[in-house]
Amino acid sequence: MTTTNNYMELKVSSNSQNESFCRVVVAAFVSRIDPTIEEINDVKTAVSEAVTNSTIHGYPDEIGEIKIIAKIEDDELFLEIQDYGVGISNLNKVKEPLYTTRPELERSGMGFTIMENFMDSVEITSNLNQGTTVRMKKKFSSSIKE
Amino acid sequence: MTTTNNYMELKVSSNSQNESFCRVVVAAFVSRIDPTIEEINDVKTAVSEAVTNSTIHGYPDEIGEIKIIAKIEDDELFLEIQDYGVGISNLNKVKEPLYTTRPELERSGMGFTIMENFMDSVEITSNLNQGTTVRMKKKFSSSIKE
Amino acid sequence: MEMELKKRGNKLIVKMSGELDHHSSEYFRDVIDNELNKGIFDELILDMSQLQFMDSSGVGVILGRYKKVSSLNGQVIVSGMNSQVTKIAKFSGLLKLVKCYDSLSEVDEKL
Amino acid sequence: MEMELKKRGNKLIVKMSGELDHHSSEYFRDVIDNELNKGIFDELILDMSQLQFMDSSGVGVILGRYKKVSSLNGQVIVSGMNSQVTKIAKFSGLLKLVKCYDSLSEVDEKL
Ligand SMILES: Nc1ncnc2c1ncn2[C@@H]1O[C@H](COP(=O)(O)OP(=O)(O)O)[C@@H](O)[C@H]1O
Ligand SMILES: Nc1ncnc2c1ncn2[C@@H]1O[C@H](COP(=O)(O)OP(=O)(O)O)[C@@H](O)[C@H]1O
Repeated sequence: MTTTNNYMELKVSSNSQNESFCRVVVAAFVSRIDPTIEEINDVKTAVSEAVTNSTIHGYPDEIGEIKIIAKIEDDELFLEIQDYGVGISNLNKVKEPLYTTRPELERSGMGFTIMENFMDSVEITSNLNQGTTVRMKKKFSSSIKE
Repeated sequence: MTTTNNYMELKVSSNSQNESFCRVVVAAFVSRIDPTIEEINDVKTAVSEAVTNSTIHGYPDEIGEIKIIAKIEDDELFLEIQDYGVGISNLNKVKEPLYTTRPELERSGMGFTIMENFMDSVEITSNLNQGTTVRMKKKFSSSIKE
Repeated sequence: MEMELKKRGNKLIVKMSGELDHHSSEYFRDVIDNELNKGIFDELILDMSQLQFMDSSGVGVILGRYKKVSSLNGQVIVSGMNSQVTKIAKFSGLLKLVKCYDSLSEVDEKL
Repeated sequence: MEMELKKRGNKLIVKMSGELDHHSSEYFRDVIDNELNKGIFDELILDMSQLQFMDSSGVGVILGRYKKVSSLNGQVIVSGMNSQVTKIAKFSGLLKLVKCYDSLSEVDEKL
């Protein structure tokens, strides 16, 4: 791990109860950068989308582990949300608005679209049966004070 | 990791800014057991004492990693706070009230005494130059509902 | 999330508080569908003034109710959304399908 | 933690808000010692009505100020502690050394 104070790593199980817990943890972590309410809400929403995806799509039939890494450098947040689940086969399709493989669960297919629009960048890497990692960045209007 | 939803692991650097962050995270985690205000405050206080000890005593001259594991089973919380720092040489003395090796920092020497009294049990394991682990348990007045 | 239901004629008014995410969406669906199955409603009114947070899972489950209600010629009305909920609702296109008011009393006035 | 200082005659009144832990204890020490070094105070009054949290690091830094003030025959008074802060203060023996009141107005009455 880096030896900056602005790093955290969280592991939780893919239980839906942990969706709100992950939002709270990342919001508390980000509070040290003194974000606006909109910035904090954008980050909470993006975390919620990624953690929910790992919960539903990554581990459809079992409970697995979800890892969140958050790092702040100056005025920028780096977020990484990783699961070790089924992975994504059609990586080129999943970012399309309304695209979902689970319409029967009333998924809106808006998860990645929201992440892309609420954060500055979103990068997905995935390997079948090994899991998925979503990396996001966002610049804030204020910088961290060390 | 266990595959229960009532497990979390957090890693942060030993920066004093993370003391309050660790309190918030553990308090948010524990909220799923529906604790009383006093129970949540006791846990926050114990977390604060252990994380501060790792920060000040475990890593006196450097920034290192602190790991927190929390687990809830039925009505009981298991907490583990670990550092990879200097370790404790006189393990039989450190639990004594008012005992501190850093009086020049205005330490009160009450940390372990508070942990022992606010939690149901406290167990310390430590190896010189390898680090220290504090394990605590606490029963709550309510049980987790799965 | 917590929900409080009121019926007024052919209106079903649902006061939501807390957070509507994937975790709470099942509860939301069950409670509302249970009522919708009991009768025909002209209006499903969601009072979101106490809703703190919503994500795309929330949008999905509201869209599901929208389809049910509008297939029976009813309409869905939302009111009292905070800025986070509004942003998601707008962005996802939900606000193109449902009527949105500032508060329940404004709903009363307009209907 | 945030601090607001007021001087009234030989009294130094410090309103604390937020959390007094190891992280904030240095700031607390610096601010108060800076004032204590400027003159002799009969009373250091800590208004803790807005203090959310304190741990043993907070007790340590208050004890340090207590030693300074009482070595010059002054006293330390605390007021408005919430239940968490009271529990720590009682448990650590701090309340045996300092006078404790429910509120600043009670301090005014009694002094
Ligand atoms: N962590 C993941 N593991 C496996 N598949 C995923 C993961 N995240 C997303 N996907 C796939 O990408 C699709 C689109 O995701 P998203 O835009 O969030 O919409 P939704 O979750 O509503 O389906 C999902 O339907 C799923 O097939
Ligand atoms: N994580 C740790 N690593 C090394 N030494 C420790 C650690 N935690 C506690 N100690 C030792 O135990 C002593 C007593 O700890 P404690 O009761 O918390 O009082 P205080 O922190 O006020 O000194 C410390 O002064 C220190 O010498």
